[in-house]
Amino acid sequence: MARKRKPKLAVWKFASCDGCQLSLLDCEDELLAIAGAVEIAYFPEATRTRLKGPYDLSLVEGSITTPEDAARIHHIRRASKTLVTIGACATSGGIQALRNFRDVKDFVSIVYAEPSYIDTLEQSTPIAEHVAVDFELRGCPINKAQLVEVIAAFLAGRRPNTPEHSTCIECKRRGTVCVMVAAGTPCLGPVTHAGCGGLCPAYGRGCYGCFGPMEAPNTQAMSGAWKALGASEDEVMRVFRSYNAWSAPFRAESEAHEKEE
Amino acid sequence: MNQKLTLPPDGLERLFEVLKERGFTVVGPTVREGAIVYDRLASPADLPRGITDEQDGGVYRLKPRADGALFGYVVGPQSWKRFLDPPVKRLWRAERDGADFKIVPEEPDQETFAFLGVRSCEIHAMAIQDRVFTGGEHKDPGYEARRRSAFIIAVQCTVAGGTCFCVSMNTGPRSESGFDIALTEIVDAERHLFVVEAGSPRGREILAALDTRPAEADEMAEAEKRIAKAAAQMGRTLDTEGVHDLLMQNPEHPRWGEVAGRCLSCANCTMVCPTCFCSTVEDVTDISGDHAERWQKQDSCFTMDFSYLHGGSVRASTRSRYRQWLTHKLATWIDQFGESGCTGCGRCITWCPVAIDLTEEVAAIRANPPAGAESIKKGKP
Amino acid sequence: MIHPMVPEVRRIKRVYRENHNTVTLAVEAAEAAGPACLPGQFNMLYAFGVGEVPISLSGDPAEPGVQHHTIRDVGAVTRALTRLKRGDSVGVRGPFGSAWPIASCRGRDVVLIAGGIGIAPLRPAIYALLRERERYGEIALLYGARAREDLLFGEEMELWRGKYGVQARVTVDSAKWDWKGNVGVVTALLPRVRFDPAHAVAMICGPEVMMRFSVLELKNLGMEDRNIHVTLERNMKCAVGFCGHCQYGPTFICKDGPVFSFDRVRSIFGVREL
Amino acid sequence: MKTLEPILEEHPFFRNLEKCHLELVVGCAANVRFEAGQFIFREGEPADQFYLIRQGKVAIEISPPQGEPIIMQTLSEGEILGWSWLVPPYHWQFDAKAVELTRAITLDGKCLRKKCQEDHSLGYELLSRLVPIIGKSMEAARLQLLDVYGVKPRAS
Repeated sequence: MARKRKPKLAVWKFASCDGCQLSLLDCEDELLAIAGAVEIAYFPEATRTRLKGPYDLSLVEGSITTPEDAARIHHIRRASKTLVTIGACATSGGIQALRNFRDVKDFVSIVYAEPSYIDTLEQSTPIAEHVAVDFELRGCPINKAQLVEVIAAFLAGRRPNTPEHSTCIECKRRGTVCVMVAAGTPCLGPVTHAGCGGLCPAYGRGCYGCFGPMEAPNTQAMSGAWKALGASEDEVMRVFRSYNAWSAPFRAESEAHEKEE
Repeated sequence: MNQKLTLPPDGLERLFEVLKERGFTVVGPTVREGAIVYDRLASPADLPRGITDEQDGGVYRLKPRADGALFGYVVGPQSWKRFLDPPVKRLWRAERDGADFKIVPEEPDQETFAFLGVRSCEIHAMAIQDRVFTGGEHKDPGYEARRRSAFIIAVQCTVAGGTCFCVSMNTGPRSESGFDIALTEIVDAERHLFVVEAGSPRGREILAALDTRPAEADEMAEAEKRIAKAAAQMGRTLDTEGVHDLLMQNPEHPRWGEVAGRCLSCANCTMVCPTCFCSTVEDVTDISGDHAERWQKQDSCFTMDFSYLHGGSVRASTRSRYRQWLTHKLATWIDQFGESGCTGCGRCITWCPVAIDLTEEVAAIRANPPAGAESIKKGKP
Repeated sequence: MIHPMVPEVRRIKRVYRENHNTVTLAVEAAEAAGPACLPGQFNMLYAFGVGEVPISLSGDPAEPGVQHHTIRDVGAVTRALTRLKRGDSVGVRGPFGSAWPIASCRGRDVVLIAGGIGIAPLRPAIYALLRERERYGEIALLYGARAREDLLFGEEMELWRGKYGVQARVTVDSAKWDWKGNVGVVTALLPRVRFDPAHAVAMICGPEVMMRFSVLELKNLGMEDRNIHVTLERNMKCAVGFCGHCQYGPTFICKDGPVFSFDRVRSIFGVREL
Repeated sequence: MKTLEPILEEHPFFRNLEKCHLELVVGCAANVRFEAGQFIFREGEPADQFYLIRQGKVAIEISPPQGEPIIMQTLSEGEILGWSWLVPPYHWQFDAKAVELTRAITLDGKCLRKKCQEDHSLGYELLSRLVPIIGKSMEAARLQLLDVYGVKPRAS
């Protein structure tokens, strides 16, 4: 079955560190194949080419933090047949969503000499809060093998194999000994979405939850286990308040451990 | 009656050599990442000498032993299923050829294993998985080949762990059959030796190549004493009387909801269980779209995808997923395969990050059955 | 020995477009004299590069050299399958599973209740019954669908009605004003057909909720559990009892089902999230 | 003139009704016939009848403000049509239209209400026959709402 026309791929950036986009450029082995299979229509990190839409596949990195972004994402949605968000910023608001827990004006006045030049939204929010998203790829940063899988799945018309279960399953398949049970190291793996391959525990560290909440996270029980291993209320609050702080389950759990001020 | 023999600890060196000469890859216990795992071993030096494990719900720690015992611990986070039924494997590749395509099945790998240090509960676990993969109309040829060729060197348990309950499940601590060779380690101030017996012609043949001598009566008695000690040390018990009906008649017991409050649905229990056999498949393609593969991966009934059907999961609540796992393990497994799916190895208790204990869950359901289930409470049929 | 999860590549002999989202693929049968397929059994179909799904056999089991699969486009794999053309290749494993109890229908009335795509797995049973029509008493086919445009096998239904005296009744959940047929739940058709509940065999295939209320109505009419047969569905990956996904209480749908006599599943039929 | 009593007696709705009650009901009954496409009643009209269908098929329809009417249920031989005559304010909630030639017995709702008022045992008898039918039609409506045959897309 020969493809008639190469699908147009666009990569868009919103508030983010560019790390997830770079994962695509980092796909050395597959990059040529990708460039051969799709027409890269818009990808400022990689090429000056700017082709008009509509785009068959848009990869969106970053969160919505300004009024311009909030408008731009609607244009992108309209110009995209399939819209995939990549990375924690785009799927949960990212590390910059930490400001959502405070008044953004306070931050602005501390950080900037001329706060009046800053035009920002109160909150950093995921793309899916603004437009319909066809698929969300998790991670901070995303796993490049998963990104290739998503693109390959899109081209083949199949569902990507990016399971939503816990990271524990990846650790066990890999043969990693559980750091929580065997070393008493607090780990977020049991409530964290798979995708990294169980990276940190393989190096003897607890999971930081870079891939955000798994499909059915029991964050309350997780917090209990952390505290049993000696974590303080504050530590529990902080561990849920990182790259995916604004995702509903992690947000609720961190708020449950927030001390009254 | 099988002649029991005695093997000095340095006899293990010769055992490794003999096994390697016969083409076996020796797999056995070794220390890695703070636990005793099963891995390919070069020599007996890789065995965990003078180490024991302390286990309880959600806790596993290695501790030194005063003696130089090589097998003075119980079972770790892994089981032999890792080798007999690898957690991730490619089943086939397919290539597009115009409008057509062809499928190339994965070549079975030729590695034959000698498993050293297999415990009685683990021998039972293998027999349980045999029924799944080779006992029905359809057989998994890879599993069958690996299993048939595997040389089993059992080690009789002389200590029991904090989460062990093989006595309750009638699966140990002594291996009665299902091995090629069985070792009982005797280590004290005066001596360090193994009482050995063969369980198969293959085992006898290997033993004949080792420097053994007939076991003395006191050595055999000491071996028995140590096994009996392990039997008396069980960290847990599970009352199996009528457990099938108890669970089948209690699908709506409030305890399922209670345990769901603690359960992380992380799937660790199923991943460490030596009998859990569930898998999923992933059909993948490369970027060109001309090459496809199917991979089989170890899966768990605790995932949402496991029961996905037409727009949603059948078992959407953790309550129903925990119930599925426990009821399958202890009840419906008997309907399906004629025996319990639990060997009492205790891994699911130890490796649960929040220490959920199936023996405790069953006891709780038994202690408070709903009205009309009195006969089960008393353990009568 | 080849792993039972390796499909055989077979050619599509013909494609029948049944309605807006459903096609029937007639696939060449295995070259080797494979196991004969029984009414109610299913195959695993693999669309290249997309994936594999269980699909019931929907054709005449006695027709040599070909196996029919009626597929509704509901997801990525079924979408790919419904887009295949004559001459394309498809991966096939099977047939798997239990069969409708055709032999036990001899000398009795037969009630077939189909819901939605559930008509497809019942169609081989209808062929088998009509092949020896004289052996059976009344045959009633009650078929419920979502709407007129979703109905399947309309022309054949006329043939079964006219030539074989099947009491075929169709109902839809909702209809436009110009629909002249029945509207309502499928069980509302039960009082409108003749059969003797005391001497009948019922076969039901459809969504689980629809089967629950169908069983209830049949029992209200006095049918015994052992004479009621249902099909069950769960997620399925391997179809050969290895993957564990299709467990339904003590059964594996792939090996013990998909057809079950109701007395076998009665005790667990109503358990939620099983 | 042939009385309607034997016909009523045979209809499943009145089967095994006591003679004295049947006689009371007969007094409120009349034969009716509707051609295909003919409305039996329309939404909003006073509900002063109730029908025992003897032959044919009746569609219960609802007309959205825009677009074509939607059929929610059809009724056939042996079934009854309408219970709004029992429930204040005695107005039809739907349209009823004969899909094909339909013969029915109509019972005067006002007349029945009056007789039930006078004879509570008749009232109880009628209600105990009607309530299961109403219940069943509610159940059926709920099941139809479930859209069990619909295609449910996978949430991504």
